[in-house]
Amino acid sequence: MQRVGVFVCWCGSNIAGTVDVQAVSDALKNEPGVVFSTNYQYMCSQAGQDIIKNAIAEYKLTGIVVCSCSPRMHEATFRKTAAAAGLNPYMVEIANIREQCSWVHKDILTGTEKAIILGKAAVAKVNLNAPLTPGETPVTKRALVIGGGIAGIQTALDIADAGFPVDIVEKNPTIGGKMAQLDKTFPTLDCAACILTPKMVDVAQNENIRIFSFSEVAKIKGFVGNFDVTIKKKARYVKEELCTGCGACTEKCPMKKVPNEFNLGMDTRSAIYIPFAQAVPKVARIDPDACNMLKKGKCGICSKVCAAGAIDYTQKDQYIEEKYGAIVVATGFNPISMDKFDEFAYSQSKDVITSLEFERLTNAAGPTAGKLLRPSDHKHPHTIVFVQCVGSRCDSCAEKGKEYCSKICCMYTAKHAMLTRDKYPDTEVYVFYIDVRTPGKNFDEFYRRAVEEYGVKYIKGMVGKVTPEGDKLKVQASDLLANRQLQIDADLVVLAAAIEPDKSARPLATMLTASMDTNDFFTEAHPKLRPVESPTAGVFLSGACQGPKDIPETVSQAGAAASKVIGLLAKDKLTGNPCVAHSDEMMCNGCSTCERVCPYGAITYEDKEFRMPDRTTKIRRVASVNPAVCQGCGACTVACPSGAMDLKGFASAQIMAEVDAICK
Amino acid sequence: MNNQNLKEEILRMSGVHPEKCMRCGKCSGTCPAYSEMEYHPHQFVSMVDNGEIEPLLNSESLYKCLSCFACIERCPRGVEPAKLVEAIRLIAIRRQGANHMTANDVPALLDADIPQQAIVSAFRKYSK
Amino acid sequence: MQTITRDQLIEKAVSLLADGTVSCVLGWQKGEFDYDVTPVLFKNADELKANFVWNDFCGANFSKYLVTKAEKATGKVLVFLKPCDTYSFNQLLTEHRFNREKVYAVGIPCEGMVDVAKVKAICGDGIVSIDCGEKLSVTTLYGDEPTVIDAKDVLAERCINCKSKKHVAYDELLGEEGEVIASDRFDEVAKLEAMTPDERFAFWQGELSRCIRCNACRDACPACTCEKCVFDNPKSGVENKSPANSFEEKMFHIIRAFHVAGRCTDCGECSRVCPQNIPLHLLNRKFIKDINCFYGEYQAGAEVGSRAPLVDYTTDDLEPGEVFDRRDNNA
Amino acid sequence: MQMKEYKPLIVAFCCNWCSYAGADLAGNNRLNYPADVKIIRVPCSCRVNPMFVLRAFQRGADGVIICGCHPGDCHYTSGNYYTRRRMAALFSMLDYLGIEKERTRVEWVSAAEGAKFAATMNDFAEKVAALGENKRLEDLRCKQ
Amino acid sequence: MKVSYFPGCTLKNKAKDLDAYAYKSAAALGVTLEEIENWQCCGGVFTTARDEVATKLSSVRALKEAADKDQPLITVCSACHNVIKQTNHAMQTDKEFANKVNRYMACEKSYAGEAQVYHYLEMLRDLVGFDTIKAKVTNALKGKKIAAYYGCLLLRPNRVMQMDDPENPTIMEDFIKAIGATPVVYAKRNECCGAYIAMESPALAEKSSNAIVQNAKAAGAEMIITACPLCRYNLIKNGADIPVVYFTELLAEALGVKEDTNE
Repeated sequence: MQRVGVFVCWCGSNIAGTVDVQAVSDALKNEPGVVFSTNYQYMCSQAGQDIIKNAIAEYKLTGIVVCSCSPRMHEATFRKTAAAAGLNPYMVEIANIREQCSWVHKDILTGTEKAIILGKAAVAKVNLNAPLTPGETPVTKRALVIGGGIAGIQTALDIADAGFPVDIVEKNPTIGGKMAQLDKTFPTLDCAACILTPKMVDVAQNENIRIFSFSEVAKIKGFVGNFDVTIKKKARYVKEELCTGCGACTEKCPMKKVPNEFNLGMDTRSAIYIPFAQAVPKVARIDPDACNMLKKGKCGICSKVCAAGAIDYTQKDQYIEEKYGAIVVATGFNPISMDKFDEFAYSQSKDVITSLEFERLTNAAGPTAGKLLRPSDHKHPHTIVFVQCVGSRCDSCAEKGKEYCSKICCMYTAKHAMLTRDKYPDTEVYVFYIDVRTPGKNFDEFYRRAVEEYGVKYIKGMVGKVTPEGDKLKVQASDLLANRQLQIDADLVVLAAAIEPDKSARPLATMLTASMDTNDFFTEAHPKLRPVESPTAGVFLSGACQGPKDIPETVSQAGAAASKVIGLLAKDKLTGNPCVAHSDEMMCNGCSTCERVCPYGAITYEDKEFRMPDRTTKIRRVASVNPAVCQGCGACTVACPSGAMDLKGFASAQIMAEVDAICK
Repeated sequence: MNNQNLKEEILRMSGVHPEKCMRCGKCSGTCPAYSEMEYHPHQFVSMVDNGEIEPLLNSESLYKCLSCFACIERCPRGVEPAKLVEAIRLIAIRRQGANHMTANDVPALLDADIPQQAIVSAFRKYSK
Repeated sequence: MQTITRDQLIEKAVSLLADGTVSCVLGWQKGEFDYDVTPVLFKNADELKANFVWNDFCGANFSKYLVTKAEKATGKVLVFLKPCDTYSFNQLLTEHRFNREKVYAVGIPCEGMVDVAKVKAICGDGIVSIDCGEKLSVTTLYGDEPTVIDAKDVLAERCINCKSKKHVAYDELLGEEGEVIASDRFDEVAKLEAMTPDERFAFWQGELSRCIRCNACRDACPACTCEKCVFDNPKSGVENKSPANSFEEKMFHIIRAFHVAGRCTDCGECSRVCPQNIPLHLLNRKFIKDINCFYGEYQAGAEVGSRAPLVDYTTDDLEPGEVFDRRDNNA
Repeated sequence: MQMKEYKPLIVAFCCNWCSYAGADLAGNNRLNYPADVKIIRVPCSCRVNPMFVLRAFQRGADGVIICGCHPGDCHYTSGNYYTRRRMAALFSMLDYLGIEKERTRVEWVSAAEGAKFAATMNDFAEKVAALGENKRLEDLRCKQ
Repeated sequence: MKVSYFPGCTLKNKAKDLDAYAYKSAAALGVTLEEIENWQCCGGVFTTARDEVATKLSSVRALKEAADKDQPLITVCSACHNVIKQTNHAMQTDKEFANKVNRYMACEKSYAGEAQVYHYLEMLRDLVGFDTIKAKVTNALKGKKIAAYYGCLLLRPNRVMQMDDPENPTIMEDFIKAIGATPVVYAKRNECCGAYIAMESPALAEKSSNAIVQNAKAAGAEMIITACPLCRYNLIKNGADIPVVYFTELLAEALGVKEDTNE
């Protein structure tokens, strides 16, 4: 039996005004287990806390009920008080007689009556409380960053700068991501490569950073502070440690007609290739689908010309296992496929391109060496039509496209239009828009400059049909402000395709037990207050995997994610929330129902040997909860058919005792 | 019928939700009959939404829509402007003596090759 | 009346015992009366030949017995599964309740089982023997001539509304495979739903007040395999042994139905074994009907590993408050 | 014997993160609701076992309401989605047994919705009061 | 294979060819077209208004007959196909509408959209298979550059019609390949020819049709095929200077049954 002390707070007149505090402390004195009951003006004050501490000592209290304000206000205070007096802090229960009683009821009789009932419920609960101790787990002081775009790069650099080792896993042969493909960046128009490539070099040179390029995460086990990750290093048929990146092999390779993915297929590369000049690591890779040696066993030229002896046609996928304390997801985005939007004739004409293709067409390192020439005939286009919101902001019942705004298109389209007019003033540039969205520092000014200084023709309306005919693209569109339909003979049409999360994100989320929204963007732990954390402890979000973002936003989120990781890795041990689920193994059926509802993947199963009452042994599958991962929601407790699963601090028996006390 | 009732009638008949429209103008950008119309597809949507039905009821635009469904197919918001045109046209021609085309009009419009389908369709669209 | 014969089953069992595929056979044997057929574990061919029963009263669903029998057996257990039993079989596998490796399942066709209460309604009490041939031939203490009844006229409710003649799990199939059937099994539920709350309350008060808390429904239910049942567990807060009053009758049956909701395959064992003939399946079917209506068609046990609707969700599920609108609209 | 004015007894389960905070906010703003409503704090609405609901009715509650974060805002990401399904099924079953459907409710109340909390409780208490005492799910042994 | 067949009014009058070649080709492919008994005109256009019931009854009767025979319902004319398929969809999805129709028809068994509606092209693709056709072609139309003209009615609204990608369809191109010719892809193949506006505003029909023919020719087409008599009329009337023919005619030609006399 507990020895319970009851402490009724007046809160000045806040409680005492509508609750007869004396009556409450008197009434509760008679409750089972209560050995001491008193009231005081301000329980949370130093003097009030001293009353509690003294009573704990004097009456050898094992449990405390404070009838006061909301537990959200002072539960932590009174727990500390109890701890200071040598009582387990989880032996404290609060009866909320201010916010949920004195403040909402005017009549002193009803207020008092209800306060007594709430006090009784708290006493009933505390009678069933048990001391709880938060568990501790050690932290592996190494972080994993999945994705080597600007988001992953920035996160890795920031973590490494704080002195923690970081690994980057990048599925492509080089880090750099989408930003490496961009030409200029808005709104300052500095060249993307000029600001990105130094960072890529920093990554390569940082002692704390390892890059697993052309690699994927194959398996993730464990939990916050203690993740076990298997990384699949895909065969690139070139020994990374030997290759010097001299490029001799790529020049001599006879298979030169492979579409170059870095330039989105607008030119070709060789079967052995280095993605681009500033690639990190600058190591060649053989494309097994194109290489004659790998397909037919004939050729072997690259091996002959390689002075470093780096070519290895027999290389196999390698699996590497590593431990991490924190994982940052930075898997980024891709433009959506234009397949479903062929009213814009993307599949019918080479001269209908996406904005990312346009970036490559204007990039000095691109297929046209930075000259704006249209893909079909390499002629300079004189009339260019930009179409915004292609596949963005679509209603779900339209059955194609995305419901969200892709956020970056308004600005990069303004950039494209402005740069075109700047470089080629003889070009007519039309931008069809639904709304121009420019909330960002210097963004609207930038857009206005495109219109006012560079003469870009912004038209409020939408293109309805693009008809390639002869060497023209006949664009039919609406001009809503002029209330007319336009027919424009364009040379080039640029579609601002919606962006979507990378396809690798969904299987990754499953491995991480991290949640995603219906669009496959990772969900943050709280949309406002914890925007860079995933609800799964130890998993953090960086960049466009969480939602559409431009570069400055991505970089700031990357830094924020890094600081959260640093905060985690700086700890030697993690203290958990002791109010977690636990399973009574004798009652557990091993049915996996609890595992299915656990949002955190905290429940696992093991086969355990049990001694039966008849002295035989029996092997049974039983659930076990990892207290470091469990967050204490209690979903499992209700899902459990046998009632084996219970929640510490909010046990079924405790809640039912409260129900009984209230209903008595 | 007052405008509010008319609007409701139109929305009920058509099943269209004009409030979903985000004013992108793709319907009018894609409409093949645009040049013949006094009110264009996007205007049908916004005018119905605003309860301005009478001008539409009296407009020749009702008889220019080809029912080609391009606006329905291409609308990113699933608004289906052509269904509004159809509903308003039906309200117009269902009124007494308001047929847009009568049997007497037909012979003058025929040539030797015109398929039956054209006559039937036009009749469906233009008269009750 | 059953298309497959006792001899065929024995032959199969004997040969599987003989070639060592299985070490024992879970089968039916006669109980006190002909209509009282109980499950038993046969160890050898002689036992089988002597006591194995297969007739229109072999309703017992063996799936549940595997939870305890499969583990203890030295080799594999042979189990005969009627189509409806296979759903329970899968559901228990989904819940890891027995080791599939230790079971050899033989699917057998079923033409429906007889409800002895219906036989008694025709012949009266005092049944001495029932001969299950082409037709049922029933001899009672009181009549000279046996009464001949067509089994089709006295089928159990669950067999009249049979949901599937198809086996969803087996190692081997005897006889013809059937199809999933579009049955009218929810009609009774719908009828109750159409009543006023007062009528419904009166109906259930009438039915449930007959409950004697014998626990037969729980004990027969293939979904009720908990290591420790909440009703036997003093810690659960709902422990009780006898129907002290009308609340506890209701409480017991609501909690039991809720516990198996989403996992109940609608095998109908609860109603079959109820000595008070309480239509308990109407509670389970209510949950099944609701789940189908609210969250899409779901048949527990149709496939191993499927996620039961009550441990699943979509972000746009209907609100609890809309439940009644939905029903009122459907009515 | 003096007839006491009938006051319904209402048990409200509130999740710690949204609805309990919403109730606190109602208090901060001094928004009145009947004292018949007694709140039990649970970490998440998904902690509420149907057995708790039945227990409350058994012990004499006239109405039970469960409040949680709005769908999509659950502190534990998905807890309230399970609540929504479980309680939909349970309430439908209770109704099927002839228990008045107005006695049970699930309401989503965020931490910012103090006014909604008070309004919900007022409305619920009024509806339950109109039904009178819970006779259909009562355990006479639990009444004095 | 036996299928139900809805020819429609035009196919029995101005577009007899479309019908006759459909029969011949089907026979050559082992498909028996069983004409719906006492079929009535579909009305030419589907009225999207949900309160229009009477105008859709003829389609429902045809659908119901096919469903009762448990046969797929095949249409050839694009307009009939659109009307019947949309009506069927309405019967499946719009309960209120379906109720009205069923009450109006007062049949023993109510109809809820059970029939499967296939356009003749879909039949070729999904039931017969283009590979089968390829194998049966005796007179491949080698080297012919043919533009498929879909028009609006086969493809839209896609949610209902579900024939092909509404913006980048391939079914007719695949058909053209199957009969040995070369398809020409052009953007205006799914734009409207003007349809019945030919009666109200011939100038608009002329403009639309011209643009389509121009676009096809610019892409190198030597011939245009269509499934719709009205499309064909509009294209020819408005001065198409390349042949515009029904796809069934080409099919019959490729299968070597065009000149069969069966009258």
